[in-house]
Amino acid sequence: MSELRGRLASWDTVIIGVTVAVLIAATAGVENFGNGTNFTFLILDLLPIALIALPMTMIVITGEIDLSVASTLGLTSAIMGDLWNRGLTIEMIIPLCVLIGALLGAVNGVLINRLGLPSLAVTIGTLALYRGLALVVLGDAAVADFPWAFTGWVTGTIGGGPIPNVLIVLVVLAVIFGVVLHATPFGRSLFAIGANDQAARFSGVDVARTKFWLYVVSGAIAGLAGVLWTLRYSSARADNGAGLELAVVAAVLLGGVSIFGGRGSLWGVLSGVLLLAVLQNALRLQDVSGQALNIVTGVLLIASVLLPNIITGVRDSLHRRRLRAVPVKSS
Amino acid sequence: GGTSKGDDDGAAGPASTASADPNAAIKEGLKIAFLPKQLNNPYSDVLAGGGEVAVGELKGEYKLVGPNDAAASSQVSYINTLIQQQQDVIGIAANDPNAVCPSLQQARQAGIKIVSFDSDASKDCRDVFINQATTQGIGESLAKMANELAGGEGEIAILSATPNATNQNAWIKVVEEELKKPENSKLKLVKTVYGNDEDQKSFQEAQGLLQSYPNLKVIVSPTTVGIAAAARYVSSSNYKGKVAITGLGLPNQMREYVKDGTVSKFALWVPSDIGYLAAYAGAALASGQITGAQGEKFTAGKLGEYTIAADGEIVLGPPTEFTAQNIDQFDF
Amino acid sequence: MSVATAEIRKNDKKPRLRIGYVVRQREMGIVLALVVLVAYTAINQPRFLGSQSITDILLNTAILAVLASGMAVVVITRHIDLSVGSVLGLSAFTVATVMQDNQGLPMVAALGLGLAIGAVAGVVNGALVHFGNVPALVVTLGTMYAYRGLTYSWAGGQQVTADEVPRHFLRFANSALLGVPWLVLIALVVIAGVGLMMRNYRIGRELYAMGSSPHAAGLAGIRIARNTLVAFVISGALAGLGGVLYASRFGTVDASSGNGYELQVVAAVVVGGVAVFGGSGTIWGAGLGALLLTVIGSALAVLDINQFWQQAIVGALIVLAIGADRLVAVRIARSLRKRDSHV
Amino acid sequence: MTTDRSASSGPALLEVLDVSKSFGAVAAVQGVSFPLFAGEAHALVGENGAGKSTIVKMLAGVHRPDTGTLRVDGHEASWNSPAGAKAAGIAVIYQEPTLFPDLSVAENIAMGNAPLTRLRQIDRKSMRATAEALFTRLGVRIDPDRPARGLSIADQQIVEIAKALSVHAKVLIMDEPTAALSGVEVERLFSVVRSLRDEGAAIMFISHRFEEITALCQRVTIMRDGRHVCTERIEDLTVDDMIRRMVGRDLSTLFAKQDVTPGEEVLRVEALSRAGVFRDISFTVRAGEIVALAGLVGSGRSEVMQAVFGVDPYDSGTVTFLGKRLRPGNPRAAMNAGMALVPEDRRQQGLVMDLSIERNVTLPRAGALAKLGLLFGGAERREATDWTRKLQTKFGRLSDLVGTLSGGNQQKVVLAKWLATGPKLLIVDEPTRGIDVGTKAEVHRLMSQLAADGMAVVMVSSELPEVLGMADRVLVLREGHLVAELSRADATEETVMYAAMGQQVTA
Ligand SMILES: Nc1ncnc2c1ncn2[C@@H]1O[C@H](COP(=O)(O)OP(=O)(O)OP(=O)(O)O)[C@@H](O)[C@H]1O
Ligand SMILES: Nc1ncnc2c1ncn2[C@@H]1O[C@H](COP(=O)(O)OP(=O)(O)OP(=O)(O)O)[C@@H](O)[C@H]1O
Ligand SMILES: [Mg+2]
Ligand SMILES: [Mg+2]
Repeated sequence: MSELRGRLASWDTVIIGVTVAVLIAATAGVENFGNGTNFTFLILDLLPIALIALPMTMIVITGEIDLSVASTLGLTSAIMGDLWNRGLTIEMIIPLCVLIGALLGAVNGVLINRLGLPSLAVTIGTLALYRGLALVVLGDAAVADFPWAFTGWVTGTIGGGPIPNVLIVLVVLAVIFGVVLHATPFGRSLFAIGANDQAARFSGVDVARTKFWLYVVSGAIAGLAGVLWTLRYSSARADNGAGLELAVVAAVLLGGVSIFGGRGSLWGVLSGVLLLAVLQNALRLQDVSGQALNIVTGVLLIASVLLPNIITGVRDSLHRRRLRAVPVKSS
Repeated sequence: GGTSKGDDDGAAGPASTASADPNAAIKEGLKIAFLPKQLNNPYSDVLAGGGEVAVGELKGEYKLVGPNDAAASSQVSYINTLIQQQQDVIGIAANDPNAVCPSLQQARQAGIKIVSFDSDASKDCRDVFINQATTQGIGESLAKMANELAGGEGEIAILSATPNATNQNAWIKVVEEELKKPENSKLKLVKTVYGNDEDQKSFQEAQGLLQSYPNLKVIVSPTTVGIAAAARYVSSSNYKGKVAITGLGLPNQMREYVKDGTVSKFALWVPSDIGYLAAYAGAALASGQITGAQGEKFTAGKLGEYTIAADGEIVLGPPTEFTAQNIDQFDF
Repeated sequence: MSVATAEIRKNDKKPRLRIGYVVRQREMGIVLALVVLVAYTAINQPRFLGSQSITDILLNTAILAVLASGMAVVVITRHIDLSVGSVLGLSAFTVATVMQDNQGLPMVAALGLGLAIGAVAGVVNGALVHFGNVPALVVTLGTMYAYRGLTYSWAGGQQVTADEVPRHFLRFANSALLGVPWLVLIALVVIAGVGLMMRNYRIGRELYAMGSSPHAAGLAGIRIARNTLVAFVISGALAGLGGVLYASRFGTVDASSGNGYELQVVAAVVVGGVAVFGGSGTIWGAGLGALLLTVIGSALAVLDINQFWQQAIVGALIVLAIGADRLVAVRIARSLRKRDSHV
Repeated sequence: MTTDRSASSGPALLEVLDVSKSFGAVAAVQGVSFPLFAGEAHALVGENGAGKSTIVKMLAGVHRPDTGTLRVDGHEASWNSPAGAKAAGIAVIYQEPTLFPDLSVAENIAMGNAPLTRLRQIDRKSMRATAEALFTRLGVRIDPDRPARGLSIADQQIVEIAKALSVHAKVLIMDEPTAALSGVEVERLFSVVRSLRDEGAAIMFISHRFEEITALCQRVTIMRDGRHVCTERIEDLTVDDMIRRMVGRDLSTLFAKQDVTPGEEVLRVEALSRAGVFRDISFTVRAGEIVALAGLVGSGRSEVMQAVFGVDPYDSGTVTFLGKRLRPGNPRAAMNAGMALVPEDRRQQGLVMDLSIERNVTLPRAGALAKLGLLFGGAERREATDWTRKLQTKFGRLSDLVGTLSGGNQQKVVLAKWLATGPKLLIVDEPTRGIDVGTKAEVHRLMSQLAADGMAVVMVSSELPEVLGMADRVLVLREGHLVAELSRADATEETVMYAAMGQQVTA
């Protein structure tokens, strides 16, 4: 019973509930929201954010951050275009791009975990660096002539129905990340690192190595997202995905992951991603400008941390008052 | 094995098979939506304004949507929304000819007519393209103005919009061709820079040009944002009077610089007419009057009759040149 | 314990190495980098040192430097303010609109309005951080969206263009006092003022203390609530001021003005030697960081280096700056541990 | 209350009246009262965890007493923040240094009451002069312009002292200010404190060194397990009296150490050194043996054992465990080989407070519990239930956050966590710090039992009775050097203490 109450009080449960409620409301109240094609668009729109949010969840749970993801996406997209222009086969380019993403992540990992630099500062630096390199690679050109077999697959759906092919990729990866985070020794160690990295070290967790690999994975997924982005828009450009990093961080925080680490769940984050995408989609269908959504996002983000704080604050002060109320022994 | 560049995998795009009925009546209540490159751009505003007037005349439903940034991918979500809303016509100025293509294809499969204007999408994903002037015409006009302002010889530079802007790139190509002609042989194009159609970036790019090329005589900016920013910089710097600015600009934005002598000549078509023509072309498509094939004709309200040229192109007409003498006659 | 058995401490004999100077060398490093860069560029392109060129660079630095000064204050306090770009946009658009509607309004009113808008935004940030107990990164990421959304939903697709605002408002950015443009003067005054406050006034030192050790700051009886608010108000107000300068300088303003500016400001601060974990760095360092970033941009343009390299170089520089900072800190710590140990 | 108010002292300057303070389930201070008189130095003594620092923090306004009052000059004091206490004329030196690492030493000293120039700017010159004058008074040379970062613990402590002296307080409270200082500095400090005392300030002094207490103080309050034992004039008590009242129980009955014949050698440490921390440490441990590591606070015991386990690096020397050399700096390897370390700082090193009891118990074992790399709900739960039951841990449910448990039960969770790994060598650092008497006995019984079953145990402890009661052998560390190895028979309070302090036994 008290366990149930504990779960109910935690923010990620709340956000899942809110998401479901908004989904129901939008399906019922917004014309064209519930139809299959719109579902396809919804998934295609949230795909890159959802993908990158998977490793980002882990990184934030360990108390770090990676702001370079969108630039990694842009750089892999640019490299993809360049390699394609050079005549490599797409079957080679795709794994190569994921690998390059991993490499870019490894650079972050070394800077942060070997040299012990703060991740916020490092990844702001590599955010600029990778985006710059993307411009160096592809300049102002755009590469667009990717084969239809691939671009069509990315934008296509399973059997022409409402379920986009890429949802398979997302579901498979989400399940893998979910299991790793919530049901493996590695996942356990991530929470321990985030909540108290010293204690984790004393328990035999190799903190630096663990975090290093998280950045590698984050880079690889950003690379994959870069490939999918490029294929979806049939356009490899240096500015692909610019600004996406903050949307991802916002979704992760909205999903109930503590920015100080140690707390959060992948399901919460995925519903955070979904919530933002649904709101955006539904509001656009209602001809509400995308700008109003900026306000909604911002307010939701702050509320997601503020509300639990207020609740615990009120509870504590009530508790203290009760203690005071006990008559004090006089000497 | 594997798929590499140049392999033709038979790109699938639905080909239009419908035939036109030139006598079909224009339907009333058509839902016509405009999707410019980005919303907060005065040029886009004026342009869509013309569309609104036309949609009013056609007794249709007008809608204006669009992103706040001119990134390649940000128009896609809006196209998808318009498909959901079952619009009849989408008028679009594409930020990237290819990025919007798959979505436009989907729109066409859903029976929506696509009219691209101002900046074309790939040929096979729209029905017609409203070209403000022929690419050749604009390019020649830009080169001519540059030549006049430079006095026949010297260094010139180009300040463009985004590096991927279809129309700007096409014009620049024509300018480059023009410069090879004997009458322009003493002109030297030293650099092309991109202000991304952002005021601040264009401003700073203009600065950079003047610093790097002290002997620069003319900056040609084939974009309204760029020319205004460059003119503003020059008018406030000590380059004023030494460097001429020309290109494509909005009279209202440029009036001040024409009057203070920074700019003596620039050109533009009447942007509201593009929107106006786009709306009529869309309505004609949606009503079955035309299909976008070469040679088809339709009437666009006050603008009169137009004929579709090759590749579904519809040319608005020649650009107007603005000078201190005539600028006060225009208000847009 | 008998006094006789105790050893004489080693540090009684050796003269102290003056660590303070090492810290100051961080800024000297930037100055050096600046000098090298300017010298190299000037040799290749003498016009780089022309008066118009210098004026342009200073003008371009001014707004960034004003925002960086405010950001430095917040970062020194171990917080961050990601909302500055949005505050700049809000202020720029509001001020431009007001000036458009009231052509006669003097410049001072515009400046005051911008400062006030920014200060209010800063109060909201600071209050959420302190009283809401929400990390600054979350708060200001949230208000970054919210303030931007506010501007958008109010401005819509409107744009205020240069020809719609009063002449004196536009002229302000370019006119000069004794040859120094007003914009640059304002930036210098801001850097000097905020720098003085942080260096020589109690509140400034308390902000350093809070950033250096929040726990110890609580024990020392520092007024955390007031100081946190002050830090965010300074950052907000300066972003607001930046908005006015932006509107005046560029004339054309829309709802997206200053979009993405926050990362550039953070970069300037970090390059300027302000540690992201608070407690160290100076305002004039942040100003130098802003100048260095701008000069790099201009120099790369003038040197005719492919403009696409510019951003990559800036990124590499940021990483380098953080790395160098860390290296110095580690080396100092190690040498001190060895020197002071009794074993 | 056994307060002895001698006529000479007059009314109390500061009075602690029946104050209590609990942290969750831990009653740190319960109904303690004592007075501080002007012109007197008052010692507060008690074992680790007796509640001394908690009293200090209440006086300083960091904690608010749950019940009870503080009185200054006969009026009820009403501060609830450090700033309030400061304004009331109370200066505090905390047990852990509270410096601002990035600010200069002079600024650290002046923070909060820096001298100002006419323009209300900070007067750096006079600030530096003040710092220099204080350092001269304390007989040390620290550059007032250098940042506090990188100061040695001793220098940090001196800066703390200077900070407290700079405010000319009515009441000066010092929580173990001498723990890191050498003799010269202690002498200087005492002469300064004596002159303050003679000028009419009230001094409260906390130390574990009795010779310091007898040298400086006129009055002493003894605490045990959060309770007030007595307040007496210092000359009315011998050191032995103080210790007996502090410990308050009969050593022989409390610890049920069984006799064991040591088996094979399990651990061999040879010539282990780490610059600035410890040097040339060699010892061995055999199966079934409990080896105690004794020494003063800061003598390097914890660092040695952390280096052995691999969480800290070392510069030279070897660690051989079960006949194999252990790689340095790799706790995982040590763990897998069968070593376990229960660290001294439960809150920082031992437990992840924001995780559940279950997750904490199984954290080092998660890999072993996983099947096919996956952790199914049952395995961790069974393991945690098993071990918490064995250690009779009291808690609501396994999914409760470990931070909600009482200190003693937290300690049991740490023990459970490491015993679950089935170690051949158990290193316990301050195994009973901050836990109650009953639990203490239980822990000791458990350790004795484990040793009897053949486990080797290394116990770092600052509690002499514990050392004497439990250990088969006692190693004594002083300033990073191993200075004595005493058999159970040779180890007495005197021999251990004198070895730890670096003086010969003169009988
Ligand atoms: N912030 C806190 N939260 C929870 N428990 C605490 C806290 N501070 C102290 N305690 C507990 O209160 C008890 C008394 O601690 P205190 O620090 O007062 O002891 P002490 O007498 O100063 O010991 P030592 O000689 O080791 O310094 C201990 O059991 C400790 O674990
Ligand atoms: N991070 C550090 N940097 C520098 N010196 C340190 C550091 N940590 C500990 N020391 C020093 O190392 C020495 C040994 O400290 P350690 O904590 O091992 O002592 P201990 O004997 O275990 O005492 P305790 O009773 O506190 O456990 C002390 O002089 C301490 O000041
Ligand atoms: Mg204590
Ligand atoms: Mg220890």
